[in-house]
Amino acid sequence: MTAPTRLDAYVDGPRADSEGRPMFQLIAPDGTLTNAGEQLGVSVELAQELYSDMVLARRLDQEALSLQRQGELSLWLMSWGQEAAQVGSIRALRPSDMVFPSYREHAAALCRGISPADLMRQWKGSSHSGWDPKGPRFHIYSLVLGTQTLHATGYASGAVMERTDEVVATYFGDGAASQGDVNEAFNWAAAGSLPVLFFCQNNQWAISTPTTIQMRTPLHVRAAGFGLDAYHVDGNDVMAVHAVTTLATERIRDGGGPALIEAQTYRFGGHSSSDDPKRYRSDDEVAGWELRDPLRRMETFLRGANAGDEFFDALAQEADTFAATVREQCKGLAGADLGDLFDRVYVDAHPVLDEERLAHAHHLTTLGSEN
Amino acid sequence: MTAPTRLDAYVDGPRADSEGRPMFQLIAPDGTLTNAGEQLGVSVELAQELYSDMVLARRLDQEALSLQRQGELSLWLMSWGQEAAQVGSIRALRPSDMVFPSYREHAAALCRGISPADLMRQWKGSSHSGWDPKGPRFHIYSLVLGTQTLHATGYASGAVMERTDEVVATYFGDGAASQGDVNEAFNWAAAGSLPVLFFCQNNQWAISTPTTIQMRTPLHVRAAGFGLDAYHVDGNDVMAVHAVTTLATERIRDGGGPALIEAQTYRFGGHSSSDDPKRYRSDDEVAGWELRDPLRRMETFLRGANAGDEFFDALAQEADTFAATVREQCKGLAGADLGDLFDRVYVDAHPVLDEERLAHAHHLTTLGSEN
Amino acid sequence: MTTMTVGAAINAGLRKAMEDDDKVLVMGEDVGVLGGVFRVTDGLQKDFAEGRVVDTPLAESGIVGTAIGLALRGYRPVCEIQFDGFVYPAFDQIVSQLAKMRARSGGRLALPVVIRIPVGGGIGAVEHHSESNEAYFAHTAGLRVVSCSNPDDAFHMIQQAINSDDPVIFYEPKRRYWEKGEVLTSPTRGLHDAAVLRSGTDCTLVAHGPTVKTALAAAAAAEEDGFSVGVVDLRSISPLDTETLRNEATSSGRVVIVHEASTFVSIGSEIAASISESCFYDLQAPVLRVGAYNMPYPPASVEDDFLPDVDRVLAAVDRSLSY
Amino acid sequence: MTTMTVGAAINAGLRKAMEDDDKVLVMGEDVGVLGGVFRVTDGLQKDFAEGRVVDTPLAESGIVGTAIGLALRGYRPVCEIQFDGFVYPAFDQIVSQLAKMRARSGGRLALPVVIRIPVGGGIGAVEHHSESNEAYFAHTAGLRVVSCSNPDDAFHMIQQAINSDDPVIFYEPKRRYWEKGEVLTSPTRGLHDAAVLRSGTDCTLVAHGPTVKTALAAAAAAEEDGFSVGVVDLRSISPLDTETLRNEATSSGRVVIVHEASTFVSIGSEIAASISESCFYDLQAPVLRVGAYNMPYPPASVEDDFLPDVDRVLAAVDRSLSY
Ligand SMILES: Cc1ncc(C[n+]2csc(CCOP(=O)(O)OP(=O)(O)O)c2C)c(N)n1
Ligand SMILES: Cc1ncc(C[n+]2csc(CCOP(=O)(O)OP(=O)(O)O)c2C)c(N)n1
Ligand SMILES: [Mg+2]
Ligand SMILES: [Mg+2]
Repeated sequence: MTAPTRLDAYVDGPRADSEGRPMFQLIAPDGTLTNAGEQLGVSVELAQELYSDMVLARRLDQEALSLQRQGELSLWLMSWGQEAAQVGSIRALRPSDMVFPSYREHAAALCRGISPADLMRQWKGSSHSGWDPKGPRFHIYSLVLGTQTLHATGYASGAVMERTDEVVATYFGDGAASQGDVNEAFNWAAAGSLPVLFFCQNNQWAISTPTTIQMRTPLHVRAAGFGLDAYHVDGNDVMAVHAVTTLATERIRDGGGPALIEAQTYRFGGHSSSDDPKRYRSDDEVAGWELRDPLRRMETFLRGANAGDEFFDALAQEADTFAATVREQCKGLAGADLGDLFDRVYVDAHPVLDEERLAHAHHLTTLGSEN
Repeated sequence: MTAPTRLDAYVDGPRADSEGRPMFQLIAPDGTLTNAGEQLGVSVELAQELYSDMVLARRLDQEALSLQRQGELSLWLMSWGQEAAQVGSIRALRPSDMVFPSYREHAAALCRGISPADLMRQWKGSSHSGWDPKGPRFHIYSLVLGTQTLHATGYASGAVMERTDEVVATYFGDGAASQGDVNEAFNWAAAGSLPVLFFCQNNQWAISTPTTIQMRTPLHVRAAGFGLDAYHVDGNDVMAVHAVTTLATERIRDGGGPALIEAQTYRFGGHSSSDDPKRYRSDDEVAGWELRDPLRRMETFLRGANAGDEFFDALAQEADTFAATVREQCKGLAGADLGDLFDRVYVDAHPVLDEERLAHAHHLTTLGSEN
Repeated sequence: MTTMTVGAAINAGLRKAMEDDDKVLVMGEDVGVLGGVFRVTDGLQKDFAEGRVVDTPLAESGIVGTAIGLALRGYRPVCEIQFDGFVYPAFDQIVSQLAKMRARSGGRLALPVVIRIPVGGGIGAVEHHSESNEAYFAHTAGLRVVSCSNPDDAFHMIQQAINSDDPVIFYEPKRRYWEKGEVLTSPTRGLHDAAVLRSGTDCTLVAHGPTVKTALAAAAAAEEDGFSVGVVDLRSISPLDTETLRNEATSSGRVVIVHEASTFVSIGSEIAASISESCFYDLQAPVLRVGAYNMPYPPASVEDDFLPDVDRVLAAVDRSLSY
Repeated sequence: MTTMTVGAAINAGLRKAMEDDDKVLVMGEDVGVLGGVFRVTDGLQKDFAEGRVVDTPLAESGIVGTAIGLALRGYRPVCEIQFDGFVYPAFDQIVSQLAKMRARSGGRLALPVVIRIPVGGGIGAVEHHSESNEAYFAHTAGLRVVSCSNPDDAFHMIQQAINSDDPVIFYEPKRRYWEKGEVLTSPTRGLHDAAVLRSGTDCTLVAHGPTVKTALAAAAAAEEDGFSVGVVDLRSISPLDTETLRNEATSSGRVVIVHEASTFVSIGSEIAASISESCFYDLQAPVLRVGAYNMPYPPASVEDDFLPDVDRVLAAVDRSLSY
């Protein structure tokens, strides 16, 4: 990669007017290098790694969606279309940097080593969350919009007390940005100069609500107003996202205070497997964004950069194996056992739950004996 | 007054950097015209009116505070020091513009014709609010910080539906600006391009918490980020506040969308009559701000502008009469009657309260007969 | 009289209220083009002016806070909260502002705001989408809280709620949205009247919203075993129709309350406390409660075990009869 | 053993907890230099590192939300909410995040966060400064809710709450902050044990926090009239010490609950429901509740009439005895 000082020239710029900054791009939708890409250079090796991550993530979505259609999952929220935003950012963080995701960050989660089974169990109704955050340093999903941004902010204030050079990253959507909590977090992190990276995947929609209803100015403009170091990036250009995240986190580690990255991307599918996006958006709009597909552009770029068939073939095979794993892991997911849950509400003993645990067990016995 | 186009040149300007705009001033702390004041001119007649409003407001504070010390009021929150911010802004609104105050806007309330009695009854414990908002178009005080900004925003969306050219103004403090509600209101009003004027009296303190703990950038910078038309004014210069508010409201009426005015001012007294500000701020700081007292500067200006002794003598007399009225009205305030309150919780009949009304009445009778 | 689902009945009721009074507005997340995630507001934005059916920013405190501002201006906003678990960001605006404004203003101001909340479990949803939080609002003085269980009530109660000059929290039984029933042209009852769906001489079940159907099924099963079990549909949670409750409790002498919420400090606690007091000499058994175990709503794979079902209700009836 | 006020005892307890464990942090509005509006955290910022006693921005959701983040990192934050009526902006973070995190994470995560709330009326305050909102949190599974009434409990319970690995809502009886009492070196009871302050054979009063003193006064007055009235200080609201309650109810046969909150769907409802069930054959009279009328807390000039006082408690005891 190029020296950050060089990147600055492209990434920084005016952001106060209501239009905001142009979004930073290294690779154009047609897979060619942009002017910035030409100047700064793009590592093909990195590009291959990130592309592989994206291919696997998309494969997870495809499999999970069809598992949902087969009744193996109750619901699935696709990261389809947002792979570059997630992969580019998470791969630019250190593995030791803690992450507070929202609920659509499967691509990022996979990069942190979270298994498909762990990602799917929540959507099968087996549990409310899939993994222990301590290992992957990836918190459980937060479904109440925006709440996780405050958790990240608090977590980051601990990092300051302990004088580490951690960055704490949090993901959220364009819709969530309207919540009081998210704005409290911007302000809190800015006022305290805390090492938080706010990463907004602006996928243009919050279920059926377009960003025009959510906000008047681009989010990175709002963020700058709070005093966050704010960036605007093509969220479908994985190399650009990686570069910008690298720059932003370096500055945070240098004590520059919190930053926000607004990544322009698109949710190719419905809000979830239950949503029918045709009710609220046009085929034309979707078609326009398909031209900006993050995977297609990288494939073209890599083929242009002479990543040979070997690479693509190996990857295709890896993806097929992965797909089989996904299916297998999904089918292997067991349901929960209500009896176990009484112990997982409190750490210390609790008489009400102790009594109810017994009552429940007794009820099961009675039922059993009646049948 | 001068043409707004002239004022623009002084009031508008960069506001994106973390320092924000310099604050607009017409009259310097020493009572002389600033450069802008010289260029734009200042109406002495208006100055006299606004000065009179301020003198009466300060007198209310003095009387109320001593009434509190005498035990006639339980509590008093002083607008002392913030008279210019309040008077300058409210007088620039039309009487038909609805206002949603916080809890310290006594100077503004007086300008809307609210009586001292109505202002004091809440702080005597006689009622939770003092007046019917419909007459003065001044909502009851909101003590839960920032909540009123959303009420104003909703009220303003009604104005849009009805195609009126109203402005809806809302007052709040620097501390309240950290609340989720206030930021939701900024965003909601901006996204909907609603005719809201957000007026922040940045009096440097939220009880013992200085603005440095609340925020990283000046509030008008943050507001601009949301897409609000944002202004920065010397809140102790009543003429400047009036001019800026006039400009901001004209733009709102012209369909420019919501605006925010950040008025730099100072709370001369404690947070309330129960607070001891010496615990958290230095005498030096207070002394520095005393040099910027909004009343003193206007008196000097007016004396310089040849407002004769007659004007000051008449005003002094008016203030004395007013002070007597304040004392009298305060002493005349009756306590509430619990029995009456059962009818004021719901509009329609409510069996639980009906039963409790009877139980309460019965209890009183029993008590009476026992004694 | 026509037949429709609970969801369609609320839609029809909203439509009727909007036609009758042009101050009635509908607002919330995705209520416009999409017609809400449950399609309860389907078609309303198309048929009324856009300003009357508003897709809001994603901010519940904002929804309720701005609705208050609109109500202060004379409108009658009907806010949709997308799922029960997402009402909490609006809690301050509901509890400190909406509920208290009339008292705070000394009776001068009224806030005719309705907050619609799809409530409860049973649809296989993920966390935060299956909660039963009636108790919070019932405990809050200044609010009215109602809960419909069938299409006829859905249609009429939403209109009565909108006509109320007081704020109303309007609960819609999520898992019953698709159930059909007859809707009469005129309402049979006031908004705050409980309905005795069947009288029972041995025991009375008290339910509301989604558990009414469960209670009816349990009563039918008990009948097969030779017991006469009555069912009261509360319809109104705050205020409670204590007279009807007292009458039924007195005549059967045994009461079992069935709701989806956890039982600790709940509507069930209130009904038990109130009946135990008012029918002290008439009760043959203590008032029993069947509700959620006191834990957060569990993952969907166990919700059938978790929700009060016919078996748990019958077990409680047995227990009551054993006194 | 030393004598101190309730406020000073909490201060001493916080200090002790901070000395014992450097993961304990204090945070909230004005808790630093000012020492809190009630001076409960007075001197702590001076004596500990500034990072451990944090003046936060003015945002309650932020206070609880960031405390959760700190707890996930191993800290034990103690948050102060300035007044009872200002906890609602944090409601979502408390109810959806703080209370549920352990269950949501399948028992993997723990959030040892304490939320201190000065509660109740009686100090002549303006609106939103005199509320009793225990019921909301008691109804919320995943939280523990406690309420201290005297200096000894204040000192020990705050430490026990901080030591708890579960989130605790810690209520402080505002109008009793200045009352003095003895503080023992070691705690006499667990955090969730009720205290039988006096035994009674005719009737038992159940109170917590600020109304304990009222109950004791009423019991003393009743004694002068020849009645033996007991007093139980709940101390813990969630979970309730049902065993102690059952024992006292059984032995006196009559129970009157006294709290400042409105009675509808309240702690009083829960206790009445629970005792009515568990002591069905032992009660001589229905369990009665003395609490707030179901209206928002009124203006201070009438609070003496509004708060449950000795007269209203005695009237209820009379009523109970008349059965
Ligand atoms: C507080 C809250 N309100 C409402 C919802 C329901 N809801 C779930 S996702 C969603 C849209 C979110 O949009 P955005 O933040 O842009 O994220 P995206 O789904 O596009 O990734 C809504 C309204 C919720 N989960 N939480
Ligand atoms: C939601 C909420 N939290 C806390 C408080 C307690 N409180 C009352 S005034 C105040 C400080 C407000 O500061 P600011 O907004 O700057 O207004 P000022 O008092 O300086 O006019 C605080 C913390 C409150 N009223 N509401
Ligand atoms: Mg989105
Ligand atoms: Mg202030």
